[in-house]
Amino acid sequence: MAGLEDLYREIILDHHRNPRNRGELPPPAPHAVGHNPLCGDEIEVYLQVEDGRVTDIKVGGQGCSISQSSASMMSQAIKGKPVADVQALVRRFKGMMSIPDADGNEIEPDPEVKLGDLEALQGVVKYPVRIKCAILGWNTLLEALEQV
Amino acid sequence: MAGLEDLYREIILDHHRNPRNRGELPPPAPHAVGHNPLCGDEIEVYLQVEDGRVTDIKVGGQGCSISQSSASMMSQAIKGKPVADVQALVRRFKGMMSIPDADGNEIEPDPEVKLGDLEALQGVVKYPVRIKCAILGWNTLLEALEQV
Amino acid sequence: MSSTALDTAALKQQFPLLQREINGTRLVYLDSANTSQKPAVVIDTMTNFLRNSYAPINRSAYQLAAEATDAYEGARTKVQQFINARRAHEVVFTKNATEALNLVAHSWGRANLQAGDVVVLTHMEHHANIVPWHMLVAERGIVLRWVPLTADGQLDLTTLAQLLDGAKVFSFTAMSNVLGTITPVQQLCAAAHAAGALAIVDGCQYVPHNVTDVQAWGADFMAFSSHKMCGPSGVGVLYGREALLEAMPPFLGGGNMIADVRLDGFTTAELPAKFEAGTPPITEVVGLGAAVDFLIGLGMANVRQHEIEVAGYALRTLTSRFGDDITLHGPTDTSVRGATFSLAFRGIHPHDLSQVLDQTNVCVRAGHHCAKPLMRLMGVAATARASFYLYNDTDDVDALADALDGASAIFGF
Amino acid sequence: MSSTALDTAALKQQFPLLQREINGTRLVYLDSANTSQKPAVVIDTMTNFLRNSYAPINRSAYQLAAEATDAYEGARTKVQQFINARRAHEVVFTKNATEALNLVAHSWGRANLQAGDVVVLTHMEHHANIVPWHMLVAERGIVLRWVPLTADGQLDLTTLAQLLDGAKVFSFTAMSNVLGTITPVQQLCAAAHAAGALAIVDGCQYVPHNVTDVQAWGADFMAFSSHKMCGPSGVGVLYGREALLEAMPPFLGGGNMIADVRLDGFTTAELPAKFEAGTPPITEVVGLGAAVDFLIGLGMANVRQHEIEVAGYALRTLTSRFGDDITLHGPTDTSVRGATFSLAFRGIHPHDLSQVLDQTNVCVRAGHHCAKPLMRLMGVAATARASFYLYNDTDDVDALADALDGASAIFGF
Ligand SMILES: Cc1ncc(COP(=O)(O)O)c(C=O)c1O
Ligand SMILES: Cc1ncc(COP(=O)(O)O)c(C=O)c1O
Repeated sequence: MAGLEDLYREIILDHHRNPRNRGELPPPAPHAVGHNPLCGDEIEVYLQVEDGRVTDIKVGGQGCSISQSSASMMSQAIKGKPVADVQALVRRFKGMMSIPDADGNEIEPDPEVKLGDLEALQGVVKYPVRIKCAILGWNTLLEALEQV
Repeated sequence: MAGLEDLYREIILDHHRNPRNRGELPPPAPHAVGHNPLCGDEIEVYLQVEDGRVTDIKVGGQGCSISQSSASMMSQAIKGKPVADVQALVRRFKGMMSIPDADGNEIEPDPEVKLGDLEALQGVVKYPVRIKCAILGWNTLLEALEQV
Repeated sequence: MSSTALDTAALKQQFPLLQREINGTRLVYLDSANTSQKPAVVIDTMTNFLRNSYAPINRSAYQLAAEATDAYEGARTKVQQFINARRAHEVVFTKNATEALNLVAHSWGRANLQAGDVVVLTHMEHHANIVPWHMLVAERGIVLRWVPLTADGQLDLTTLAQLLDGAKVFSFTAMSNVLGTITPVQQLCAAAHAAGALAIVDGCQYVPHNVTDVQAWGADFMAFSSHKMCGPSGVGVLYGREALLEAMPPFLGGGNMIADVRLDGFTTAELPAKFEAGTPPITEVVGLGAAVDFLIGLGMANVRQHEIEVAGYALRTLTSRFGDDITLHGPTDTSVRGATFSLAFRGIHPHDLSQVLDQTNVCVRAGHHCAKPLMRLMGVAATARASFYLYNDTDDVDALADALDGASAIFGF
Repeated sequence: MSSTALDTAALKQQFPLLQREINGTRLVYLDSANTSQKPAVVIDTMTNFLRNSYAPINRSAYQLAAEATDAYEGARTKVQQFINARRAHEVVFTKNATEALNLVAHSWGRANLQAGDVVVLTHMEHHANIVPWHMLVAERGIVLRWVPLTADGQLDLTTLAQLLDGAKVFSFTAMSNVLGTITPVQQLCAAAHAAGALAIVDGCQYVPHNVTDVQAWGADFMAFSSHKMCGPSGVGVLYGREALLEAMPPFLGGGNMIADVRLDGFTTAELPAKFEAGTPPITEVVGLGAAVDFLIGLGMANVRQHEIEVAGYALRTLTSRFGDDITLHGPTDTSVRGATFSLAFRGIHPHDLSQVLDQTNVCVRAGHHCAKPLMRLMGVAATARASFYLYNDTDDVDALADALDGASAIFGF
């Protein structure tokens, strides 16, 4: 179907069918739940952070292909990374999704931060309603990080 | 000015300038106050009823030429009349003003009931906003009669 | 194809938006349970009013204002007749059905409900008929009871008498916006009254699709929205029995709803002004009047008959084409359902499904449809919902089915 | 004649209704303080939206709905910029200014005001900024204090500090709809804050006529209506500081304002959805956006300058033509007044006056203008009010004066 290939790239559908890092971590692992009230999507993020580094992440919840694959790709991308790099990646990803920063300004892409597979999600920007799906996991991640 | 002669007939302006039966009656005379919240008009009616007959009526309050002259003409028309005739006149007058009865039906003019000078107020019907002015005194009269 | 009851080919022509093509494909609008499209006669009425007759209502003596007042109050009389209310002032204009239901819960509720008082709702209510009562639970300590559903998505009335026992209010929808279920309104009102409870009907999904008679129902209050019945956004209706409205305290305070205001207090105006504080949606009420005329012109019995035919065709077509790959929630008997279908299709998430159908301009809604408690009971977070209205026909059902086929292709079936 | 600031001859052409002739005479619309006429660009925007783009907002994934959402949210951003709010979600769409003020009194008020708490109002408030507080007097036992007026109809601020002492709220109009008085909003907000009170501004009569900057004012809340500023009926605006809106409980309950609903309770959505329950006035908000664009195109400083000129001309003309036979209420200094005039003329009752002026199509309002406490203080039951807007010019002032002459003839002077 014309036009939709940009949204439903093969790698996205793959993460949707076979989500990575699925599961939970036992308390007291930092843990957050995110909702998208519009479509009922729900994502749970569990973290293990040691010496300023995300040593493990598990993702739970349910939702559409975009929210689930975005969270799955996110989990792959951040596992093992220092928290500072994770923060930078979140910022970079939100920038790609055209989300402004806290002051309402556009986020300039930082060339140092590589998106890798996540670039596949770029097509989402053309579908504003789906942007919320794509960033749901990322906002949930930020919430979980606040508990560290 | 074209069109307005129907509304502002000379007899109406006369009653407006020289209102009849103006004043009050001391308690315990039946007494009611009517308001038109739209224009701030206010009419007070005081009655004296003896042996089923309105032996005296006084009118107070302030407002536009239509509300004041209608109340003034009303006071002339009912003074001395049996209460039953007064009720019939109210009904006849409301019918002329296109006010439906309590069941929402049109009031048929009763040929037995004569309007006399009050016919001058017929022009009001063409100005729906003013109908409320014209019947303010009459509704206040009904309220006062309920206290008899 | 048109049904026997309505000439949809001709009807579609009357809805400018349905003529719109996106990327050369015609629009198949299947989201009328959310909000309906507007016929040209409604749009034109509003445009003409704005160009030639717009003026304040109620408060000014000049002719332009008197005409506008007549147009506004004329619409009230049309609505009164449309729902067969006894008196025009039993029709109160609000901003939407949500405000209407809040008005009842707030004004009647706060004046009449105490801690421990029971309000009965059903499991298929829209948030608009839940949250205002939740607010009273939090504030007043009232108690909610819920009428459960049968397996095919109807109200399970076997325990109704117990649920209503001692209740003060029974508030329920006349038709579910998720399942399409039509409830036995008259019977439910009678049951409420037998228990000494008030009967409040959420008519949002019923009034646009069927003959409405609040007196035959015996409803005490009934709420619905203009925008779902071919009328403009920005206006809703609360019907209330005169005696109830008279006895209730006002809701919003301000201009128009007062008889007098002093430095130390105020007195309220007569009905319906008492509940219409501030400048109302003047143009929108006039537009609603035109929508009512339009619907009366079609005949609401015909609209209902048409939707029965379309619903039947949809049930047959989707089931025969997709078998077990499709789940259509709600009753299968068209005599107790409207033409609104929540569906699940081959495990494709509703949000994805809606997006993919949109590629062929088939517009369906995905989400919880403002009925999260029902969603939880159904065990889903969301559904896709196709809702048909008077301008939809069997061709639109076929377009939906074709689009579903296309969705399978993308998600790899 | 046009003023130096606006080309009214050209402007009038843009308002279809002002082209209307009744009995061959042009319409002289002098009731814009009540509700304003709409320029073609607003009407056309709404018509086009209804014909080509009408769809539900926020809840559906298809393109038509996404476009409608953009149009709706785009209007919010326009309003934000128009009043210089810091964030778009500080702009909440209501049905009118009355609902906006009720929302504050109800949600903020019930959460923050106890028996004995003081709310300060002024003697020139509209019922919309009185009755909601009266309701809290009755329910909560709060106490009202009133800022009095000077002889020329300005706020008498000599005792303001005492009045505000210990107060929780100061709620006041930025411009009187009866007297035309413009109040020193920034100074009043500062005085409120110095006393530890919240500053609530009724901007209904100010925002349509002047440059508005809620941040420069320091306002905590500000309410106004679309229909008085060239926009459609059915939509109003509540501006609120983010922190206040965040902390407040919701007002109306239902769809869109929730994050979650369960059988046993609910949680609210983020701003601004939290305060926009149910289907909003979609088309009307889009129309308001067009009105804002229209006003920005003219420049609000120009609108204000124009109205100063018209007001000055009206004061000079009416005084010189009628001397002591006319009373113009309110300030005579155009730097502290808008172009709204309540007047008394040769003892003719305002209702009669309005009716007679209407014979020459001069539309003025007669009544208490929803400010009965002020009327009582002025010692009148009603006034006639002529209010001029951006499309009125000095010719309209002359038409009013001529019509007043005609009225004298009928009532025999
Ligand atoms: C000063 C003032 N405040 C509040 C209002 C109420 O506005 P609305 O009727 O649009 O709610 C008005 C207008 O009627 C007004 O002039
Ligand atoms: C059953 C039902 N009740 C209430 C509502 C609320 O209507 P509105 O959003 O127009 O206030 C809706 C529609 O959204 C509905 O479908």
